[in-house]
Amino acid sequence: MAKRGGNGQNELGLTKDEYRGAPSTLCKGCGHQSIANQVISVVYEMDVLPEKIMKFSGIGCSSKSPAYFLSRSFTFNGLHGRMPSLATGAVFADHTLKAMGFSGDGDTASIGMGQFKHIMRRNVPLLYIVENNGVYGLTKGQFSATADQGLELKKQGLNPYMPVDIVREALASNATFVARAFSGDVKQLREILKAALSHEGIAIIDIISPCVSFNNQDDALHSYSWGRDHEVAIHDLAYVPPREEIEVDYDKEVMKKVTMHDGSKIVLQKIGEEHDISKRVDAVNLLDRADEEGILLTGLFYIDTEQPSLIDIKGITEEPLNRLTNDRIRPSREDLQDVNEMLF
Amino acid sequence: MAKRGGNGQNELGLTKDEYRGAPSTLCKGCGHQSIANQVISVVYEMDVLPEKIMKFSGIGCSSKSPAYFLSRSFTFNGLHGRMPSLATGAVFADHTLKAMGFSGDGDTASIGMGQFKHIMRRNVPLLYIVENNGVYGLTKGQFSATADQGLELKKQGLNPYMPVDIVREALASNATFVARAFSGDVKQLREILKAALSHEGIAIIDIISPCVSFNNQDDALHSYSWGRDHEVAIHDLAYVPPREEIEVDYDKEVMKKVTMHDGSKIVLQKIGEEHDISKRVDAVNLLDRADEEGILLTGLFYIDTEQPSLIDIKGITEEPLNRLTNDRIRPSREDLQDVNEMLF
Amino acid sequence: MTASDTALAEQENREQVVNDFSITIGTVNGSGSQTSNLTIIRSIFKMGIPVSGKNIYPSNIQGMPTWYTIRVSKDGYLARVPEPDIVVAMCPESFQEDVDRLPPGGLLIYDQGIRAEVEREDIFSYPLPVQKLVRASDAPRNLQDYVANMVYVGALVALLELEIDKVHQALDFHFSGREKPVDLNYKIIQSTAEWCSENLEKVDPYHLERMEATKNLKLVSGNEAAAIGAAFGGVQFMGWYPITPATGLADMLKVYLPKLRKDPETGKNTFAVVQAEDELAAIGMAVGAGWGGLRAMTSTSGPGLSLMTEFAGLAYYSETPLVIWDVQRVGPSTGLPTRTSQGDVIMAHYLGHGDTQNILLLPGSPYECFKFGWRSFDIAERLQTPVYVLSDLDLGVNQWITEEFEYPEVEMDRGKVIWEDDLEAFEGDWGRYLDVDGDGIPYRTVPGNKHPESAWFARGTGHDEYARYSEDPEDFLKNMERLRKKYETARSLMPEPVLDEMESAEVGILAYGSTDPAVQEARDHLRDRGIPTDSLRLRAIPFTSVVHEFIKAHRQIYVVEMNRDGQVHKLLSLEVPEETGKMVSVAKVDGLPLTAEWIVDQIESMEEK
Amino acid sequence: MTASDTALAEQENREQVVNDFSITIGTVNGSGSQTSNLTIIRSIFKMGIPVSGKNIYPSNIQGMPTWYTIRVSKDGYLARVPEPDIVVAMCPESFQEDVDRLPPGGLLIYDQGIRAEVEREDIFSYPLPVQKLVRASDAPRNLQDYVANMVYVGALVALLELEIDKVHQALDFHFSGREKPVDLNYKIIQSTAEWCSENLEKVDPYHLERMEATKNLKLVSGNEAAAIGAAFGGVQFMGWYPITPATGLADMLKVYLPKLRKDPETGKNTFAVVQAEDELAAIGMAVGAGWGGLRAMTSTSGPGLSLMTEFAGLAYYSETPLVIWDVQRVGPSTGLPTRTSQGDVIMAHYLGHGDTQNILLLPGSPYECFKFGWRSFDIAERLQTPVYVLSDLDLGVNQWITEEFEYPEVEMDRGKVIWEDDLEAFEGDWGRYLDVDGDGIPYRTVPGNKHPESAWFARGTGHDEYARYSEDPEDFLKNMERLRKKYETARSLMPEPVLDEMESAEVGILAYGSTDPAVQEARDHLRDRGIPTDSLRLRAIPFTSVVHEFIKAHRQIYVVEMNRDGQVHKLLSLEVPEETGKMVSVAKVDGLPLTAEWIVDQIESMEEK
Ligand SMILES: Cc1ncc(C[n+]2csc(CCOP(=O)(O)OP(=O)(O)O)c2C)c(N)n1
Ligand SMILES: Cc1ncc(C[n+]2csc(CCOP(=O)(O)OP(=O)(O)O)c2C)c(N)n1
Ligand code: SF4
Ligand code: SF4
Ligand SMILES: [Mg+2]
Ligand SMILES: [Mg+2]
Repeated sequence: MAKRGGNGQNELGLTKDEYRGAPSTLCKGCGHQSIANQVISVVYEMDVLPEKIMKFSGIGCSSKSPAYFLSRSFTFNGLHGRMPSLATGAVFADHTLKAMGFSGDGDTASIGMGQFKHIMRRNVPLLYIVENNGVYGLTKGQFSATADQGLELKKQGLNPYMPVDIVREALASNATFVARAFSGDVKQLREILKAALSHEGIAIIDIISPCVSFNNQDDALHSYSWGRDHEVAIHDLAYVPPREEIEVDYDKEVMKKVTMHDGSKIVLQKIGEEHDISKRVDAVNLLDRADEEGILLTGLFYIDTEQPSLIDIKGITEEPLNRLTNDRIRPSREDLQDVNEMLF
Repeated sequence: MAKRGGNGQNELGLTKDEYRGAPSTLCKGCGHQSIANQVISVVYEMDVLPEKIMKFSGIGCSSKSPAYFLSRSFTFNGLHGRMPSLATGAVFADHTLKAMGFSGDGDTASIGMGQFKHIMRRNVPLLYIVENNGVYGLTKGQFSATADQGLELKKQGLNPYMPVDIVREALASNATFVARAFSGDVKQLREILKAALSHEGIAIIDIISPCVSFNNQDDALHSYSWGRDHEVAIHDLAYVPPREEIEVDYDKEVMKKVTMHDGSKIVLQKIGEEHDISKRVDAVNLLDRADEEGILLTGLFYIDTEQPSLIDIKGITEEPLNRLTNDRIRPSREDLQDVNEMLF
Repeated sequence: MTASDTALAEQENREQVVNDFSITIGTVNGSGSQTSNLTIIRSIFKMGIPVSGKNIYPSNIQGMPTWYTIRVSKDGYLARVPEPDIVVAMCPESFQEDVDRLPPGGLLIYDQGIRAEVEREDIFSYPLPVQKLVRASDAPRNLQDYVANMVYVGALVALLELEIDKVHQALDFHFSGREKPVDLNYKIIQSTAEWCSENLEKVDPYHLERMEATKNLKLVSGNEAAAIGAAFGGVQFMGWYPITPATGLADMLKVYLPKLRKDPETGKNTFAVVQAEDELAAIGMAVGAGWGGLRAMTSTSGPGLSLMTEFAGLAYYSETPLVIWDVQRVGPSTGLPTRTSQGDVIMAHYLGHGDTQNILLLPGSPYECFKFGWRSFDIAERLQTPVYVLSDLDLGVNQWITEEFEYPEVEMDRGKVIWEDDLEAFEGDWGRYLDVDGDGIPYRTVPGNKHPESAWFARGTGHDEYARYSEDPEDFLKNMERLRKKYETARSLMPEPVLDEMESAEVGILAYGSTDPAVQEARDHLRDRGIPTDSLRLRAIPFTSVVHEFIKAHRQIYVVEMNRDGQVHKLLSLEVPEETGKMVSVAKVDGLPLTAEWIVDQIESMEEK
Repeated sequence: MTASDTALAEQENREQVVNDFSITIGTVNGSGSQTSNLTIIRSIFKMGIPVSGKNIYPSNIQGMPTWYTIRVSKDGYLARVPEPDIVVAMCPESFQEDVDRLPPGGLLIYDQGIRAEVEREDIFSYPLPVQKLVRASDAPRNLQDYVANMVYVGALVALLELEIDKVHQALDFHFSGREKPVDLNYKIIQSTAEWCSENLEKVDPYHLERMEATKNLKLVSGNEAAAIGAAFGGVQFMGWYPITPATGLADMLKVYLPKLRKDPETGKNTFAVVQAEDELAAIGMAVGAGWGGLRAMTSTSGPGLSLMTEFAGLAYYSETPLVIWDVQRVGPSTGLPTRTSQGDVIMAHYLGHGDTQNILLLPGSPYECFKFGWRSFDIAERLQTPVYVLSDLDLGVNQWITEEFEYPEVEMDRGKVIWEDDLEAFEGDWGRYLDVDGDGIPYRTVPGNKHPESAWFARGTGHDEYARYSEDPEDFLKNMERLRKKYETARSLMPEPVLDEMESAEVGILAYGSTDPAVQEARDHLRDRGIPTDSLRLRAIPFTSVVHEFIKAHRQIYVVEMNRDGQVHKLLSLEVPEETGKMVSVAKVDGLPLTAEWIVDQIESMEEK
């Protein structure tokens, strides 16, 4: 992929720079920055025109970050916790665009819980990234709903509540693509992002993304060092673009393949035990075991490529709705006459 | 239990009539009415003084229903989807009271999803009943978020979305008491209600409660006839009040016992397979199988009597906060002097 | 045997009352009486007689008293009147109350299954053996309760001379021509009418008589009209959440859009209607769609509007077009959810924290619901701002007489949306929030535009003219001043008020929305009592110069509205502070539509002072 | 070598400037500069000199330019001034901008690591070898960036004669007496001061000199004061959600409540603070607690207030007491989240759909934040209604000089709450919404009351005097009229405005909240320019008769506020319509606190007309 145009240009003749955004104002070392960088790489490598992407976000450091990549993509940085509804309306404007949502754990699991659950239920075609650091970065480090029970932070004291697990929530809500990644593991993150971008429906990625300013204690879940020491991938995941053939050494014994709507493929190579990514309950089982073992399990937990997306459900025109000319959205004089006649 | 005072009086000398409310304005045959009746019976039988109960609700037919029972209990019929927050604040007023919340599937799973999830996370001591009929009764029958995918209703057409499963949500949110009942099966409902009332923490009961006006088709999940034909209890559940001994024929082989904080016991008698009610993942497994088999699985799915309730977490005085006299809530002159001195 | 002799004696010489009375029908809700009531009002309408119907119903599905009041007025006065001339008493619970409402000489038709005889002797009364008549019919068992309500339709056929072929026409419409239900209902109406003719002696003075006053007119609710308007306005996205009394608007969209708005070539939809999980999401979706370049809308009522507050502010500040219908009911809070009010005006106007000024449209008839249904999109897209259309329960839910809808007289105005080619013309100096034309309205691009300079970053935070994040005080001031300017520009786009003058009027009545029939009737009465008035029916906020002139031109201005605090009176006081001395608030909300009588009383007593 | 020779020459004969200048410190946020800035303002304060500090910071955690402006004023003028006399330039990004701000003759202290030399010759400038000084210190590696900010504190010690023992006192306070950080920071301040004395020649005219003007006074933020006030007001429940700039209030409650409000006997808490999942839940919890008989509160800022709208209406209509602090920031929408404004007045006053009228308290100093912190509960419980306290970012977050807090002069007023025994006295005729006393305020019971007639059914729907569900028009009217009466009763409970008169003043300035320092300073300047003014500082809405009288008594009233639309000006216009002609709105919001200069300019130009 990429670099095919020479001079670091991709197939569209665009350099990576053309996928960047405004200078970042995130703290140095923030996990969100690493996610931003991977998004840039992935979209560039996938040869997607930035104008063919829409971005959405809520409020928070994570939600600010879309300003720092893909400045040639239309973006709406909306309200705290309300990215899902904004995106749901906007995908109808031009359904040929790829929609990406960026949110934080506070934005999604605290104030945004309702919209988060409901966008999954509707299978809105959106790559939905939760940049999960267990705290509210932008308001200076209060516990979010994903903070571990018992986590102790200097200014906040001890968190007494059970955490929200984004992956469990996504499974309970029948999301059609559910993954977890770690912003410290960029190789896997990139592959998962690509796979998710090829999914036609809601793709939830819970990305553990450390907040270096407020929650990066070595012994705690959302830190870099904990992640590095405890990350275990369910499988080795590789994304194969639509036009490429899967490499020759594809071994059906240890490899599974999922074909996506756009013809791309996800190839999963077994690492430990087999995990059937078409069974939700297996994913829940994995999660329970991971919790018991105290590991950070990453990878694709579940996928369903059959459910129709909201765009399909609503049966809208092929042509983007926002390109329809006036005559195609205003019925005729005769139509009004008919209506008048139908009335009593 | 009950009838001990003679003349239909319970131990407190109250008749069942003293547990009733205003005349019901629910439709004849509404499942919610049956729940109302069981609440009356249960509280009466448990010898709870109505003044020792607080009730809360949102908006909907289900949420209206608290007007029709326990009129001697303080009640707040609040806003659509916001019963949980109202109750959370109110339980601090007098934590010696029992708090009961009544909500609908629209109230809880649509607009109220966020508050529903978060009250579970906080383990607020509240019996939380979802009167689940798959539709918005009070606004005339639109699909709610618990409506089955594919359900077809005359005025509404076909529901294309995956349903929210209240029990799954409760499990994902680490609720400490999770049960399902059917308002057509009053015997089991009563026992579950009693058990839940003895739980010190959040007790979620998803009660399938048919709406005879808008969603009672024989072949659909939320109807009486479907429920009657497809209900399968996980176990035979019996509630044993604090002072009573468990009957002699208690058989450890087929029976399990859970002792509650107030000394009461829940006795579970195996019906089919064994279900370990202390394991969340087992409950998820059961649910998956039930979905596959197309049955309505009822009973107590999960219980955890160890998690501290929000009242415990906040370490408030034994005496109800709303009874504290002025001198106990306004610090002294000396205290203010100290504060002044501490300031720069 | 039938009517009370005393009353009869007293009224013997009274003239016949033709096409000028009001009927209140008391029934049990959820019993199907709505079909009967609609059949009656439609039949009267088709007899060419001006008629209006108001449903006074509880917040409940089944089993509670509900009232339908029908006013028949040869003079075309269609406001609610405080008390009926005729009562049809079919509800056991409200029976006595309903009977007591009648003035002496009034007419009572009642189900003798509820009460064998009534005590009042100063009224005409006819008992109906409802149960017997139903049993005698061949209605299937399970439908008997339902068709029982047709009995009183039959009685009106016999007693008031409601024309039976019109009744048939009404049934045919109601059941969309399905023969079975039409026949079933028609038969029992017929048999009841026959029974009445045979068994009751007509002694009361009330009659219906054919007129020609409703020719080319239609009977429709504001919600239905709004939905049709939106369909012709090219609505592309509707996000909504059920709430009384706004639900009907979405329901009607779901009826009309599939009929009117499938792409003829592909048969695919040019619209999407999404039932959201709540109002925060409903408006959020609409904001997303509006930002995306779609004609987007949402509809709600008070509690939902409250929940939309934060998004309303985002839409105002990010300059996103969308249309928000607020079908008002009685607040504060849940209030009286099935009763009418005009209580959300101030709230909608200022909706959102910080300094906001929203555009309001105020339809006063189904015709205007239709018209603002499409026009609101033109205004919203032209101004790039949310437009609030404030209807109310009375207008939205009840059947009103209207002229036929006229096709929009102007081309759709999509506002300053620019595409790839247009962007070229800017030669690299396009900025999302640049006030190029001096009207405060910038140019906007929408997603899908493939020009590499088309994208911009929408946000609710401070921004400069190029939509870049900015905390600079000057940028902030400039942007807010531009928004203020845009609001001034808005005045020129607002529908003008409707004026009506009377000779030698010194006082003006300023009102808006659904109170119009009551206001116009009140004006006639006031004139008769020596107080001629001019009237201005407001149709939008911001106010236009016509409003200023009207106020200036009169000695006294009565601002009539259906709320407690005189909300438009307040906004007018702020708009025309130099004239506050002459503006008097005539405001009331109790859940019922205002009556002409009440308005007359208020104004007369103040004029006497 | 040090100061520019030109500037020096020009200023040679200039008088010394003592205790009367303003300093702007430009740093990188998240770098720890806040500690240095607080140390400086606190040291000056302890020198007995009136001082104020305003933090102008970005909505960001780390790495962006941020400014702290300190005003030193022997005359006690503590409002913001538009431009500084002294600049401390430590931020690379804003360096040039910061240098450019200085007027000729100004003083620049800068990090020579950013720029070796500055070009301007009309100013005094001293470069600091920050890196060298830090390296020379024994600060551990990982803290070097942090303590680098102490260098400029040291420079001020040497150059402005900031007293070093006061600096030590300030550090000691900041680090709660922890020796290690105090020493670390103190040492580098000391060594820098020494370096400056040895290497820089003082040529500029700016000096600090000890005074006696801050004796018995304190330096505190409004949020901290509010938290202390709430603690002494007996707050029992606080539900909140993080939002700038309100977060500090909750943070401070979490500091003070465990200290002040544990039950002495059991050591258990007499309060609970719950961080909610959002603002809908935060206020919902507070409404539940307030209904339950607790002193309940929540705190938020604009976006959160928007989300509270629906619950606000429920609280108003169900008559539930609670206190809502709105620490205002700049809207609409997310706006400028770290900048100050008074833009939520209209919104808060009308918050909720339908006819609502809310009570607002308007603190103008930390002292009043403390006072309204407790008093708001008395008012809320007495009136059984939500009370909104409108603070703002400037008042809430910055350090202000205040008198010591005085113990509440009155007993706590829990309002008309009745318990078991009281109920007996009603002899069975207690009704939750009965207006027994004619003041519109009914009696209420709370859960836990064991009297069998104590329970009632709270709801947001229509109800009669006995809290029974009612759709009856008369019940609705009566209830709403009582609520209006209650609002009238409220006037007598409101804190009176603060008046200040000048001889022969014909014009009045009406203002509120944090603009007070600017207004008072402006009045002195205006007097000097021949325009003596009286002033009224509003502290509550509804208005009291004093406000009416003040307006009546003056030829012209200038209503000064920090928003675009003149929100209090509008409310006053509605309150005193007959006087609108004389009321002029002087309103502006750009994110920065108003300056006296701007107010003077506005009023002077209008007086000249
Ligand atoms: C309605 C509303 N409430 C509160 C806030 C304040 N706020 C801004 S960001 C944020 C939390 C963000 O946390 P998260 O989503 O985890 O993002 P992070 O900064 O950690 O990436 C909050 C509470 C707001 N902007 N809007
Ligand atoms: C904010 C708000 N939106 C909408 C409504 C209208 N509304 C009343 S009840 C209801 C749905 C209730 O459904 P559910 O909770 O399932 O209760 P049911 O009537 O089915 O028992 C809705 C949408 C409302 N009262 N408030
Ligand atoms: S505060 Fe935390 S989340 Fe925010 S930018 Fe800094 S490191 Fe990232
Ligand atoms: S509409 Fe449905 S939910 Fe409501 S009362 Fe009737 S049967 Fe029950
Ligand atoms: Mg976070
Ligand atoms: Mg329901």
